[in-house]
Amino acid sequence: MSDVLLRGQGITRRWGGLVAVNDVALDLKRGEVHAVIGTNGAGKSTLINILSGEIPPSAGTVQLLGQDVTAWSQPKRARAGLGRSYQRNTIYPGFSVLENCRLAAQARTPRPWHWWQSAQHCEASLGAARQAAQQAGLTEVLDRPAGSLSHGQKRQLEIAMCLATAPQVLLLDEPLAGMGAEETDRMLALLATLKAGHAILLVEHDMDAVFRIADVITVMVNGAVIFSGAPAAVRSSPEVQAAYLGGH
Amino acid sequence: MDLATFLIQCLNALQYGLLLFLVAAGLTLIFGIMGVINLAHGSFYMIGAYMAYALAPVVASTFGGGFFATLFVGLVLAVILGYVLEWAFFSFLYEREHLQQVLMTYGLILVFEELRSLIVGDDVHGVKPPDILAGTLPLGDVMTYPVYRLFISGVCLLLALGMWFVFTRTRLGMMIRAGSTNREMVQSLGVDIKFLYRVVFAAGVAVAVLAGMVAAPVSSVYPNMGGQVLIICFVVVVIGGIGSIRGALLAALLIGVVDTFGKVIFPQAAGVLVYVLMALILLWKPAGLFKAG
Amino acid sequence: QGQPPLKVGLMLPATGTFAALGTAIENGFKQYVDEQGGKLGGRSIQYFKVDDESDPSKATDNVNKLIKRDNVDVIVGTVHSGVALAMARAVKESKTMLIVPNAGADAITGPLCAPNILRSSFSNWQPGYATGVMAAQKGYKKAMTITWNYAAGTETVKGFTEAFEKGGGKVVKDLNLPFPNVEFQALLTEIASQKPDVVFAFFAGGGAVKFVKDYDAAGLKKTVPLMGSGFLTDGTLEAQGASAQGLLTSLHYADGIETPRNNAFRNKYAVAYKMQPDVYAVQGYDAAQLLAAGLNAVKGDFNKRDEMVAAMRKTTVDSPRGKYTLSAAHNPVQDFYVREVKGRENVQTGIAVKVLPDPARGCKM
Amino acid sequence: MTASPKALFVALCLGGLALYPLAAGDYGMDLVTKIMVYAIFALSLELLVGATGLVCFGHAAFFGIGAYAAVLLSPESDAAQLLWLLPACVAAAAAYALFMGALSLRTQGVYFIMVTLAFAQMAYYIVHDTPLGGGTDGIYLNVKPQLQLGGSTWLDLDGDHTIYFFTWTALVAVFGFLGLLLRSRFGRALAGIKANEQRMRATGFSTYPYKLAAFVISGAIAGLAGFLFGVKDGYVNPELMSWHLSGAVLIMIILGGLGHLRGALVGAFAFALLQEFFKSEAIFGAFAKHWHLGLGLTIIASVALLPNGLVGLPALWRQRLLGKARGAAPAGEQA
Amino acid sequence: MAAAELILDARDIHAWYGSSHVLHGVQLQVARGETVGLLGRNGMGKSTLIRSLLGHVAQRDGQIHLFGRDVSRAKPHEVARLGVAYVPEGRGIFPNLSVRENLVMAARPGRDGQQDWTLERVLATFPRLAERLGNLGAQLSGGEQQMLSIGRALMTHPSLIILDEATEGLAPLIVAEIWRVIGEIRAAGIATLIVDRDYRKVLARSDRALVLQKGQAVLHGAADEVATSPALAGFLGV
Ligand SMILES: Nc1ncnc2c1ncn2[C@@H]1O[C@H](COP(=O)(O)OP(=O)(O)OP(=O)(O)O)[C@@H](O)[C@H]1O
Ligand SMILES: Nc1ncnc2c1ncn2[C@@H]1O[C@H](COP(=O)(O)OP(=O)(O)OP(=O)(O)O)[C@@H](O)[C@H]1O
Ligand SMILES: [Mg+2]
Ligand SMILES: [Mg+2]
Repeated sequence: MSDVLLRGQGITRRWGGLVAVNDVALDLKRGEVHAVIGTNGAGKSTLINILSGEIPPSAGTVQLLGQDVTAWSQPKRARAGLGRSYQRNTIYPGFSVLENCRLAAQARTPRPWHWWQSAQHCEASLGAARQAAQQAGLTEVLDRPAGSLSHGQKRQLEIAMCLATAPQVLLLDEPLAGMGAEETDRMLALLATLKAGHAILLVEHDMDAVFRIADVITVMVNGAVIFSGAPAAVRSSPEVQAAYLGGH
Repeated sequence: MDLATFLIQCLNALQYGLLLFLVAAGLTLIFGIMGVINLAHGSFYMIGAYMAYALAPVVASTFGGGFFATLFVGLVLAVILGYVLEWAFFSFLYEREHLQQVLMTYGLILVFEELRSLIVGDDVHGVKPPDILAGTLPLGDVMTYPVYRLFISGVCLLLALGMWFVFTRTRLGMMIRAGSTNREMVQSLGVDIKFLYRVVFAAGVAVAVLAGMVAAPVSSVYPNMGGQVLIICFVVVVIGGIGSIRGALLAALLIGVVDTFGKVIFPQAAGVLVYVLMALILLWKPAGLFKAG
Repeated sequence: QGQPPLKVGLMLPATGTFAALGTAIENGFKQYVDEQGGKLGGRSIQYFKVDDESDPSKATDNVNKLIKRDNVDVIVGTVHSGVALAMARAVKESKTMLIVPNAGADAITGPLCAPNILRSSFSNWQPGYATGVMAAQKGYKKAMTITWNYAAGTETVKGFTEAFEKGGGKVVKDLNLPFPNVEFQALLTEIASQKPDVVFAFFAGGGAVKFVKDYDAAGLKKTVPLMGSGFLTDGTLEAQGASAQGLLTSLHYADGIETPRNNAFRNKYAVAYKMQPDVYAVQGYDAAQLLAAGLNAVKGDFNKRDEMVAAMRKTTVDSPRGKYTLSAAHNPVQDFYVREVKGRENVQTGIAVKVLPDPARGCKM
Repeated sequence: MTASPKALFVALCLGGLALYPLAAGDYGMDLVTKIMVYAIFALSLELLVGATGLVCFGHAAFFGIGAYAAVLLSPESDAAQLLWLLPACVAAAAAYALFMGALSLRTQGVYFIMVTLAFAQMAYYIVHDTPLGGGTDGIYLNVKPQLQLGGSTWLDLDGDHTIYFFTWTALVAVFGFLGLLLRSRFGRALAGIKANEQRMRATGFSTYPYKLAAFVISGAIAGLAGFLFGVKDGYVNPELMSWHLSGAVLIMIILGGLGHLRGALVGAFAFALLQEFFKSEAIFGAFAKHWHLGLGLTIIASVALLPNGLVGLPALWRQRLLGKARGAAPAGEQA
Repeated sequence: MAAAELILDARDIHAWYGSSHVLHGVQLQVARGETVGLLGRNGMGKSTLIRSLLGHVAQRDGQIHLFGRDVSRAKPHEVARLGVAYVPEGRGIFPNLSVRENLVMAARPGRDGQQDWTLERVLATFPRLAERLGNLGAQLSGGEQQMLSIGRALMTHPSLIILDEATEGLAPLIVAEIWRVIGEIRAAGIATLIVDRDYRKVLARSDRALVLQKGQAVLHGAADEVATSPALAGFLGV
C-alpha cells in the first residue's frame, strides 16, 4: 500500500458535451513505470492535467502519498513531490539551459524571500540543476539560451526541468516525441534508473519504447480505459490491437 | 422616473451604445483582430472629424457634392493614409516586443495632434448634417429626436454586421485572425501576410476615420477630441473580449446603459461607473464577455 | 533709462483643448505692449514662454521654469484653474508677481489671495451670479443647472443659485456629468421630464458646442429657455450655428459694445492678428494694462513692489469691456452684460449687474 | 564581464547626479529633482513590466496616493514628522496596491492592463469628484515635513538642496534594492513567471503570491515617488492619478529599454530632457509652441532605430563597428 | 530518377541564426514525384534547411530553384504559392481558429488546377477531426493537431509537400495511416520531403536520402544505398 504514491479514482472530465476522461482509476507505484497509451484525443494529457492539478476534474479524487490532494493547487502538489512534463515545450526560451533547470530546482529550495542573496549563489539549486541537465544529456549546451536549441534538445530540457524538482512521482507526457534514436535510448535508460525511487506515469506513442520499459500498461480510448495489465497481455489483446496498435 | 422617460432613456442608452461601437470599431480591427496596441486610434477618429469639417468645402467646390461625397473622398484618403502608415511605421514592429507599439503610437498621437494644430488651427468647429437627415422626430411632449442620430445608429449596425460577416464567415477573415497568432504559418500557406495586414490596417484606419466623419455633426470638432475617446474605445474592445465583434457591440451597449442611467441615478459616481463595470466584468470573466472565436 | 528689459513670463496653453485661448491671451497682451511702443513704464519687455499644457500635474515645474530658470519679474497665466492654483502656490513662495488673465477659480482671489497675485478676468462666481440675476428678473421660478463635475462648473453654478434664489426663484436640481464627458442625452431627457422654467448651463469649448447643439436638437430650446455663463457661446458660435441663436448669457464682455475704446481695440487686433478678438484677448490686453498701471506709478522700478501693487489696486482699468477697478482681493469689480446670440455675435443687449464685486470669501489680506 | 560596464554606467550616472548641485542653479536642481522622482516612479513600474511581465496601466494611482497622503496626513500649519509620514505614505500606496493587485491579478495580458486602469480610475474619481482631497482644484501642503530626533530638527525638506539629496538618496536606495531583488531567487522567480507562468506553477511555484508581492513592492515604491513629488511641489491635484501619467511613465520605461533597471533611469531622463529640449524657446524660437511635433518624431525615430530602447544603443553601435549587422535574427519558433 | 525534371534544386545553402553558422553549403534536389528523406540527429539542421528553402530563415545564402524559378530571394508566401506545402515541427495550428476554419482557410487549387483534396476527403482521412470540427485549434489534443496540420497542407493541393516530424505524437494506427497517406501522395505524383525519427520507414519509402551532420550533408544518395551505408548508424547515433 505504501508503495502506491499516486492514486486516481473515478476521474472524469467533461468539455461541454465531450467526455474527455471517463471514470478512470489508476495507481502509480514506486518502482514501476506505468504507461498510458491510447488513440489521439483519448484523454491522456487531460488525465495528466487532472492528476497534476492543472485542471480540476469534473468528478473523482486524486491521492498523493496517501493524502487526498483533489483540492490542492498545482504548485502545492508539485512541492509535495509531483513532477510533470508537457507534451508541448514549456521551457523559458530566454534563459540559459542551466538557468532553466536551476529555476525549476529553486521551487523546492527554502527561503525564496532572501532578497539580498543572489540566485547565482544558491548552491543547492545549482547542484540539482546540473545533475538534472546531465541526466537528460544536456551537459554540452548548459550555457546556450534555451530558445536556440533544436526541437529535440528542447524536449530533453523539458524532461530535465521536471527532474530538477526532485519529484517522487513523474508524469511524463510524450517525453520521447521529437527525440532521435540516441536520445531515446538514453532517456529510456534514465527512466530505468529513476524507476527505483519513483513512480512514473508515461504517456507515449512510441510502442517500441513502451514495451521496452513499461511494467503496467493502461490503454485509453475515447476517455475510457479499455484495458489495463502487463505488457504482454496488452500486446496480445485483440481489442487493443484494433483500437490502437494496428498490428504493431 | 415615469415609464415614458424610462423608455426615452433606454433609447438614449441604445443610441449612445451604438455610437460607442462605431467609434471603437476601428480599434476592434487594429487592436482586437490584428493585435496591434494602437493608441493612435483616437487620432484617426480626430482626423476623420476634421476631414468632415475641412474637406467639405473642397469637395463641394471640386465635385459639387455634399456630405456623402465628402464621406467617400474621406474614406479613400483614409485607406491611403492607413496603407502608408502601416508601411512606414508598423510593418517592422510585429516581430518586436508588443510594448514597442505603445511607444510608436504614442509618438504618432503627438505628431497628428500637432499637425492638426498647424494645418487647421485650434478652434472649435461644427459640422452640419446633410439636409435630408437634418430633421427631427417628436418624442414625448417637450422633446424631439434628431433623425441624424438614427442614421448613425443605422451606420453602426451595418458596420457591425459587415465586420462580423467578413471576420467570421469569410476566408479572408480567417486568414487575418490566423495571422495574429502565427504569421510564419500563414505565409507558408501562400498568403502574403504583409500585404494582407497592410490592407487590414488601412481598413481599420478607414473605419476610425469613417466614425469620426459620421460622428462629427453630433460631436462637433475640437482639439484633443481623439484623446477623449481613446480610453473608452479600449474599454469597449476589452470588455467585449479581444477580437470579438459581437462582444464589442454588446460591451458598447452595456456601457451605453450604465452611462446613461448612471448619470441620472448616481450623478456623483457617473465618472467611475464605466470603470467599475469593466472591473466587475473582467473579474467575473477574465477574458471579456466573448472569447474570440 | 538704461534699465534692463522687464522679463515677462507667459505661461499659457499652446497645445491641447485650450490652445486657441492661450493664443488669444498672448495676442491681447502683446497688442497693448505694442500700442505702448513696446515699453511699459519705460521698460522694454522681454518675453519668456512656457506651454502649460493645461496639466496641473506639470504646473509646478512649468512655472518654476519661469521663476527659477528665467528669473522673470512677472508671470501672466493661465487658462486652466488647476494650473493657475499651482502657479499661485509657487509665486506665493517666490514673491514673483502673477497676473491671471483667465482662470476663474474663486480661490485665487479668495483663500489664496496675496499681494503679488492679481486677476484681469473674473471669478467663476461672478458670471454665474450675473446670470442668476438675469434669470430671476425674467420672472423664472423653477430652474435646473447643468455642468461638468469640476471646480469651475460648480463654482459658477453656486453663483447662479445664490442670485437666482435671492431673486425669488428655486433651483430644483443640479445636473452633473463627469469632465470631459459630452454625452448629454440622458440629462436632456431628465430636463424634459422635469420641465423647469429655465436651464442654466456652464460648459466651454467643444463641450459647449455639443451641449448647445444637442439642446436644440432635443427640441428643448423651444420649450425650456437656456441661459448660461458667457463661455457657453464664446468662441463657439461658428461651430454652434443656428442652435445658439437667441441664447441669453452673461459675461463681462460682449460684441457690439460700441465705445471708441472697444472699437479701436477690435480694429487693431483684427489687423494685427487677422482674426476677431474675443473675451480672452481682452483679458490678455487688460493684464498688460494692469501691469502698465503699476509700472508707470513707479517709473519702471520693479523693486518698489508695494507701491506698484498699491497703484494697480487703485487704478481704473480702461478696458475694451468698459472701465473697472480691482477689489481688495485683486479681482475685477466690473459690469456684467446681458448678451444675446445674433448671427455670429454675442450682442450686448443690456447690463445684468453693474459693478459686481466678487465676495472674495476666505481672503485674508 | 558584461556586467561591469553597465554597473560602471549606473555608478557614473548616480555619482554625476550627486555632484550636479555644485554646478546647477535653482532651476536645474528643481528639474533634476523632478526627474529623479520620475526615475524612482519608473523603476517601480519596471519591476512590474520589465521584470515580471505585468503591464500595469494604473501606476499613477499609487503615485497619487503617496502624494495625497503626504499632504492630507500633514498637520495644517505644522511640520509633519518625516519618520512616520514617509512610512505612512508608502504604506497607504502599498495598501491600495495590495487591494488592487489581489483582484486584478486574476486577469492576464491586456485584460490585466485594463483592470489596473479601472482601479486607478476609481482612485482618480474619488479625489476628483469628492471634496476629500480638495476636488479638481487639488490641495496645498503648507509646511513641509521635517525629521526631528531628540527635540532637534535633523532634516527639513523645505529647501532645494535638502529635497534634492533626499530624493537622490531615495533613488540610489531604490535602485540598489531592486538590483539585489532581481538577482535574488525571488527576482528569478519573477523572471520565470514573465517567461512562462504555467510552467512555473507546474514546477511548484505558487505564482500568485509572487506576483502580488511584486505588485505591492512596486506600488510602495511608486508611493515613495509620489510622496517626494507631493513634498517637492507642495501641491497635489487629481491629475497625479490620471491615466495620462500612468501612460507617461510606461512610455519612459519603454523608451529607456524594458528589462533593464537602468532603462528606467535612462528613460525618465531622456523623456523629460527631450521635452525640455523641444519646448525650449531659446532653440526653436516661436516654433517651440509645436514642441509635440519634435518629441513625437523623436519617439517614432527611436522606435524605428532602437529595437531595444535607449539602453540597446551601445550594443547596436558595437554591432555596427564589428560590421556584423546581418539584419535581425528571425523570431523564435512558435511555442 | 536523376533524369526526371527537378522541381527543387537547392545548392550551397548556408544559414545563420545571429552569429551562429548552422548550415554549411548543403545541396538538395527533389525531382518530380520523388520522395526524399532527410535524416540526422537532433539539432543537426534539418528543420533549418527546410525553413531556409521556404524562405523563413532571415539570414541565408545559396541558390534555390523551384519548378525552374529562382526563389533564392523569394518570400515565403511566394514559395508556397508555387505549390509547396509545409507541415512544420510543432504543428503550427492556429489556436484561435476552429478546426474547420483551419482547414478552409488553407484551401487552394493546385498548380494544375487539382481540387481533389476537399474538406470531405481530408475529414475522411482523419475521422477524428470530423468530430472536432467546431473546436478551436487550441482545444485539440496533440495528435489531433498533428492531423489537422497535415490535413491543412493537403488542402493546398501541393506539388511538393514537406513533412517535418509529421508523425510526432501520433498513435501507431494513425502513424500507419499517415504513412499510407504519404504513399498515396507519392502515388499521386506529389513530391515529398520527409523528416522523421523513424529512419527505417523513411528510407524504405524514399527514393533518395540526405543525412545531415552539424549542418553538412554527410551522406547523400539513393535511399537503399544510404540505408546500407556503414556510416549511417554513426551519423544517426543508433
Ligand atoms: N479546453 C478544451 N476544450 C474542449 N475540448 C478539449 C479541451 N482540451 C482537450 N479537449 C478535447 O479532449 C480530448 C482529450 O484530449 P487530450 O489532450 O487529453 O488527448 P490525448 O489523449 O493527450 O491525445 P494525444 O495523444 O493526441 O495527445 C480531445 O478530443 C480534445 O480535443
Ligand atoms: N531560432 C533559433 N535561434 C538560434 N539557434 C537556433 C534556432 N533554431 C535552431 N537553432 C540551432 O540551429 C541548429 C539546427 O537546428 P534545427 O532545428 O535545424 O535542427 P534539427 O535537425 O531540425 O533538429 P531536431 O531533430 O531536434 O528538430 C541547432 O543547433 C539549434 O540549436
Ligand atoms: Mg496528449
Ligand atoms: Mg527539427
